[in-house]
Amino acid sequence: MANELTNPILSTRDLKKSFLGVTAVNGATFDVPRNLITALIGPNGAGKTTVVSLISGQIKADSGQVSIDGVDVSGWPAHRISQQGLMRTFQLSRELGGMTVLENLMVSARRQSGENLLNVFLRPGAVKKEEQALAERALEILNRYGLYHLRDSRAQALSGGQKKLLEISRAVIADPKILLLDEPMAGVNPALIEKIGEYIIDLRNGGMSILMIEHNLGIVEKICDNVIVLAEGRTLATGKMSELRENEEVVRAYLGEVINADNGR
Amino acid sequence: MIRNPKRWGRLGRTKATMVGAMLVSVASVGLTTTAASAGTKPAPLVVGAMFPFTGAKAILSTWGTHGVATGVYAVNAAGGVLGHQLTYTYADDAADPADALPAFRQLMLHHPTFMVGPFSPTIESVINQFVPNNVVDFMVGGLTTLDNNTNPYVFRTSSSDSNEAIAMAYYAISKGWKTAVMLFDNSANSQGFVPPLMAAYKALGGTIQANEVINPGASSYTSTLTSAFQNNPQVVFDSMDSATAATLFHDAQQLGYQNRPWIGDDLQSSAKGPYAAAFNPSTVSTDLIAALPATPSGAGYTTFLKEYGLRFGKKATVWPTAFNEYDSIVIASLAMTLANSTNPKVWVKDVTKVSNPPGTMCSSYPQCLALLKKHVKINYEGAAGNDNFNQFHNVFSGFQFLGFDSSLNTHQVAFVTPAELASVVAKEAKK
Amino acid sequence: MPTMVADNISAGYGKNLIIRNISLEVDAKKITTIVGPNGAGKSTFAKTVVGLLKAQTGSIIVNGDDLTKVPAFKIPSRGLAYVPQVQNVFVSMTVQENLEIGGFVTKGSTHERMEEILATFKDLNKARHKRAGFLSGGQQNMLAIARALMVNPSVIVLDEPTAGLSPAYTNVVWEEIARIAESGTAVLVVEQNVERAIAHSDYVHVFVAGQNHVHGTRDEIGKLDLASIFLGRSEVARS
Amino acid sequence: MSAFFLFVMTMVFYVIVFWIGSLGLDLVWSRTGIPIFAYYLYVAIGAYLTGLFSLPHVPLQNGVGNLFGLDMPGLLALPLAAVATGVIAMGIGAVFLRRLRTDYLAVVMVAVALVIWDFSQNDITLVSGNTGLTNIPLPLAGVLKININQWTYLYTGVALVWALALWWVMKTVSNSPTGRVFRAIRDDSVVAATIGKNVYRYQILSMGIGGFYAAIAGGFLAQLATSWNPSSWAPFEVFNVFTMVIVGGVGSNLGALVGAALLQVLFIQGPTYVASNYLHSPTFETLAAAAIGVLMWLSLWFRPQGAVPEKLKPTKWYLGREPQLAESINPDLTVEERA
Amino acid sequence: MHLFWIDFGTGLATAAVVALAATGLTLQFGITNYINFAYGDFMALGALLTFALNNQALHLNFWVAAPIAAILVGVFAVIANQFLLAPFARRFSNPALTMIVTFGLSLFMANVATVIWTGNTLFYRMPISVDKKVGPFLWSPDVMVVMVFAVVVMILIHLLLKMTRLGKMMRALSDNTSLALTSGIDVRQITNVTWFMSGLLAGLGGIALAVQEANLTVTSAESYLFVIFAAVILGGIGSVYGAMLGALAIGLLTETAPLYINAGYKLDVGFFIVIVLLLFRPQGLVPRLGRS
Repeated sequence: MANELTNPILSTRDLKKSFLGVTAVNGATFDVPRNLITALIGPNGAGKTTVVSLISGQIKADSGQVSIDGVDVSGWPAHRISQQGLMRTFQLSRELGGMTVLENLMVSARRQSGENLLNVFLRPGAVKKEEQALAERALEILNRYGLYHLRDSRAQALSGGQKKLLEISRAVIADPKILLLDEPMAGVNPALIEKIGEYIIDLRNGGMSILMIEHNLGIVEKICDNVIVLAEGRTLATGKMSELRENEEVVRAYLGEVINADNGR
Repeated sequence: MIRNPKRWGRLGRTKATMVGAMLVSVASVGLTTTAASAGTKPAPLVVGAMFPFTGAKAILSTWGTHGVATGVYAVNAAGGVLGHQLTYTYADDAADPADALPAFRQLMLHHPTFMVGPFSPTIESVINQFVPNNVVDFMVGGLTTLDNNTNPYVFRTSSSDSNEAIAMAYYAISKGWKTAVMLFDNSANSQGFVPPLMAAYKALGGTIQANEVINPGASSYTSTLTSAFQNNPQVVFDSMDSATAATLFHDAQQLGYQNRPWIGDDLQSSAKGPYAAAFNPSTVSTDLIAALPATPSGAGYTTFLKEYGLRFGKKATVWPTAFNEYDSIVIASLAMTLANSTNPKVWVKDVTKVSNPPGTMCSSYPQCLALLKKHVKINYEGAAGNDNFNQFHNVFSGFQFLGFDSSLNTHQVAFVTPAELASVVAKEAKK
Repeated sequence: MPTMVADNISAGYGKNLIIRNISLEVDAKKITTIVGPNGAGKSTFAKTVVGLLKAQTGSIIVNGDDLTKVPAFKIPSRGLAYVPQVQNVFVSMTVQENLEIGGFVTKGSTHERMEEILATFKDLNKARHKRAGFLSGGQQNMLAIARALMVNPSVIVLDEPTAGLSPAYTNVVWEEIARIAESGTAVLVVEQNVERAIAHSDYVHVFVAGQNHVHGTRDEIGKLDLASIFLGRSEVARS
Repeated sequence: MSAFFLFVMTMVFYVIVFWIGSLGLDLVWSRTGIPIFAYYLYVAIGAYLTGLFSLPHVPLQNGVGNLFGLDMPGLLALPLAAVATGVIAMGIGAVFLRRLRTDYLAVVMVAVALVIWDFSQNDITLVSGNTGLTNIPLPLAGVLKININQWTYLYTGVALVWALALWWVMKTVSNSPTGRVFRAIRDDSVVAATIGKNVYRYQILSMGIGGFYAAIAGGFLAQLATSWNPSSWAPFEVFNVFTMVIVGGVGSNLGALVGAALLQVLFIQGPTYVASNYLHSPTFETLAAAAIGVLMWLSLWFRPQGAVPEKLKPTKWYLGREPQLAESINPDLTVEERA
Repeated sequence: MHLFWIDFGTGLATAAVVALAATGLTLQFGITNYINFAYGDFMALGALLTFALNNQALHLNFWVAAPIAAILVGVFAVIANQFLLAPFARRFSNPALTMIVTFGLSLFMANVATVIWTGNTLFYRMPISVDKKVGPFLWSPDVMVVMVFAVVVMILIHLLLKMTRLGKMMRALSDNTSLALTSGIDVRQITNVTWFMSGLLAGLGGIALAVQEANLTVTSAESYLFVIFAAVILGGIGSVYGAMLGALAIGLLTETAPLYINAGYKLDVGFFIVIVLLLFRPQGLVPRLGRS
């Protein structure tokens, strides 16, 4: 553990963000270790989703640093952060509704020469070959996540659980160094929760680092190697779930006790 | 010389309906049917009429169609052309160059012998069509770029704006008004006045204090007016569409600037029209003046009025330029008669022969026809005046200046002859 | 008879059900609280009760009056008032105007009722001509509650009235809630702050994963190991 | 008969031109999701530049002249003008796409078009104000010594070649990974950014291509009419092109053709002809113009995908063969679907 | 200075017209999230219906015809919303699509109006008013009536919004729709009332414009659509008082601009403000609490 923490895949330092005078994130500082599943937990309004959006660049932080694999990406636009090796999913699934499931995956892949129009017209053969290979890879992933039979459906026609899986597989095809999952199990049935848990463990075993927001602490205990507790927009504690459960501060936070009285809304 | 009112609005696709045009068209159906049912006569000759029936300039189609209908009526009443009756068909150019070409091709489906219209500047987009499609065109409109027209099939039956501008300058100077401001809207036609008017007025010793370009469709023009009038000019030259004029005249009246002559163009000339209505009622009889090409007062004009009355009823409004379209039809009919051919390639060469001197003057279709039958060389002097085409197929007419009485009816206050215009041109050349 | 009976409510967005088969009752003069971990469906339940979400099964009855199919805007006049968790005041309007709007569902003059309410909520009285957007978070929550009270409801549903408030102000709010209950209104509170909720409530429901996991009186629930339920050891036996 | 063919050819020409125009709008609006209400501005810029480039250079005299005059063959002026317009469109995109959300962007686009339309009417130095451009040469006519009728046949052919080429290009672009990125941006620009696509850059690229297509359409219109001035266009005419795209099929290259043909023939040229020749009343034409609005509402309500809907690309399209994996259905998902 | 003050006076008159229209537009925008491109045609409809009642059908006195026409536009706006715009807005979340629908409405209205009223310049049957010097300003009695009327309408709107139950409901709805719903406000009904007010004010604005221009055409109000947007955006979209202030600023700016720039570009001053403001300060100069 210590070894992993000296060389984290993702770290944030003193991230701050407020909206119209309301502080959402207030100095979040944490490290996400490599090749592990880290959970980001905390009571409602702790700023978890905001932190994820700050890390992935959807929202600009007021202050603070984020680095991915040692590279300082603070203030970078979302697409550059993504290109740096970070992929994320959304709490409410955001599928690319007008495209097929297969295309949802294919568009997400990295370093496609066909994304430059010059190559499309000057090297059509190479692009075509690349597309075929990419399609094969996408199909493989779809098969792994049980979406294979839906490959040619419009993504907007999928059910809630299928969209969750689509988001995960869309992230996976980009082969990220770090995967941010925002409540990957929210609103899905228990059987699928189990399954998604297995998929996440598989990804970890395959060498991916994962940071996931999760409310279901049972699941967190089961699959996460490491837990970061966020409350009132700042890091409260880190450790294993079993340890944290004994942590008085965490318990109090979870039962609703306010840690910092000065942080009125 | 025809203003093309250009509103700021959605010109391209807003289609304006002309009730007047509709009536004419419906009447024409009746006429065509009558001609056709005569049966034994040769196939009627088609006159193609191309005007903006829709769009912001739709008013021009009312003018044009009334003239065409009168001309066709007059020729048919005198037995037609070489035994053929005339009939006519319309196409809508919407005053939009992009719409003009399909409109032209629509007309061609009816194989017209000759065409009347379109008004300038729409003609620019079809001017190259006439020769290859073998159709002679008579158009109306003062656009100065046509002053040196070399297209053999294109004739302009109204005098150029450059002449009108010179006449305006000449008239003002002759009245002793030596300082002037110019208020012309930003349309192509209005702006066509500006260079010749400036040149002529300066050549005659006048001073232009301000030249304001009016952007049509604003809710007020007080700022433009106050800056234009700071040096208290003796005379105002103006041209703009009626809606803009209504607003601008209203503002000028409020600012007290309508206590001096405002010399406008033919648009401004219509009796009881929007221009006169918007002018200061206490000075309208002294200070509102409009230039009008030619002399619609001779025998030709009397004939035209008679035919117009027969066609549309005695009380019908006589629309501006209608006499030009009427003249066009008479001239074409005479040319065909002289050439004894309805083939445009043949009779186009006879257009100038029937309209230009030397020759025996005649001022109505039957009268000229009778002379032609006697193989007399004729010189048609139509409703618009002499109708003599120069080498560029332009007519060079005099201009009358109209004033208004307190009930907003018009009367002639002056006439500038072609000779007087020529003297100005000579003076400009000297400078 | 309980003032409000919610029977076998299921609801959610589209095909996704978020709460399933929830039944609960709220009595006059009593504070009933719903607690539960994140995502348990507490707010969804509150929204369903007040008609913002359509119940796919079940019924909501207030004072014997079936409100299940009544459009949301007619609910307050039937005696059921609702205070949302966020965006619960009209920020561009003054305190007084916010209260007036609360009273619009009744026909007659609301002036007296407003003075009555302002007399109890002293903080608001001082700021009555201030725009609500310039109030502190706690004051906004108070204003939202006061607005809901304008109709003199039989039941008031409060969605996390103390979220984000300082402990001092939390106490003030709870005192206010207690007073509302005393005055005869049935109060249903959705709450994160379990300890305080238990301390102040008469009856507590614990929602877990969209279902009414366990419920009981303050004392009964107080005895349970809620921490285990909340922190994921959901295998804890039901009482 | 030849008059009839010429008339038909003219219609065909317009259909082809608006097909090209619709293809460009389809890319920017239907495939990239940018509410490009300034699209007709690009049509106009293309027309102006084509005209200006192919007319001779006239030095300024009393503030009038043609500073852009290159006396260039029309066949060359057209693509050059289109490239220039594409660059201008990218510039406009670069300024406005950076900061604005959809609805404000739409308003700003109209405002920009209005300002430039006003400029085209008032400015005499660069674009000859309301007189506009006249005598724009007929490309090839001088070289081949053909008259304007023969030229119409010939140039309809040229336009068709252009249209087919541009159709192929659009097809290639929209089928390419780049086109896929455009569609991803249309569906959800936030997601597109999180999967590493530079949304801003692709939007500008889309604007540039759209500007190019618009300008080709505009250039053809100007060359056909041999003139171009402010009454040839108005910013709000963009609505017609939007209707072509919506009625024809959002995101469909052939739909653009169907929409262009439908509107040109049945709602614009057809009613004009019927009105002048049979009904003798322009009221019918005017009502047809109003009917374009109604057509768009009905189409959007009852068939939002349009006459020829956007085709989804099945796996086979990508692989060039049927996929070989066995159909495996995730049992957990069937549970999910039952729930 | 003389020139400046005369232009300033005209600016005030223009501001009166713009204020009437801008208030209506901003009321409507406050409760929907899309912009109504047919608003200029609503204005024209008011002016044209007045013309119809004044010159064509009943030959009513102008001052009687105008309010009736404005009320009819209000009714039309409610119908347009209920049967066309609201269904589309509910069905398509993309505001640009709804804007295209309003584009279509504009096209539809302008062309149908052209069929009925032709594209000609029309005049009201009212006596020609003679100029009056008021301090440094020059105003005709008609324009002064329009200005006084606009001020009265602004005060009435102020009173409506501040003092009446209806007005407060409208403000509440504009502030927070879902809270309004749970506070017992009949959102659909108040939405209709708001559209009615929007149409009414559009009608009045159109009539005032026709009086100021001393004539009207089917398309003349369209010129002002973006000038009105400019006022609305300047004041902060959805803010009624902002729109009033914005109208004042826009009226004065466009009318005094010709002292410094080519008069042909004076309306472009308004368009330019739209562009620059939306780019750099979309919340307007007077930011508004509530829905942004």
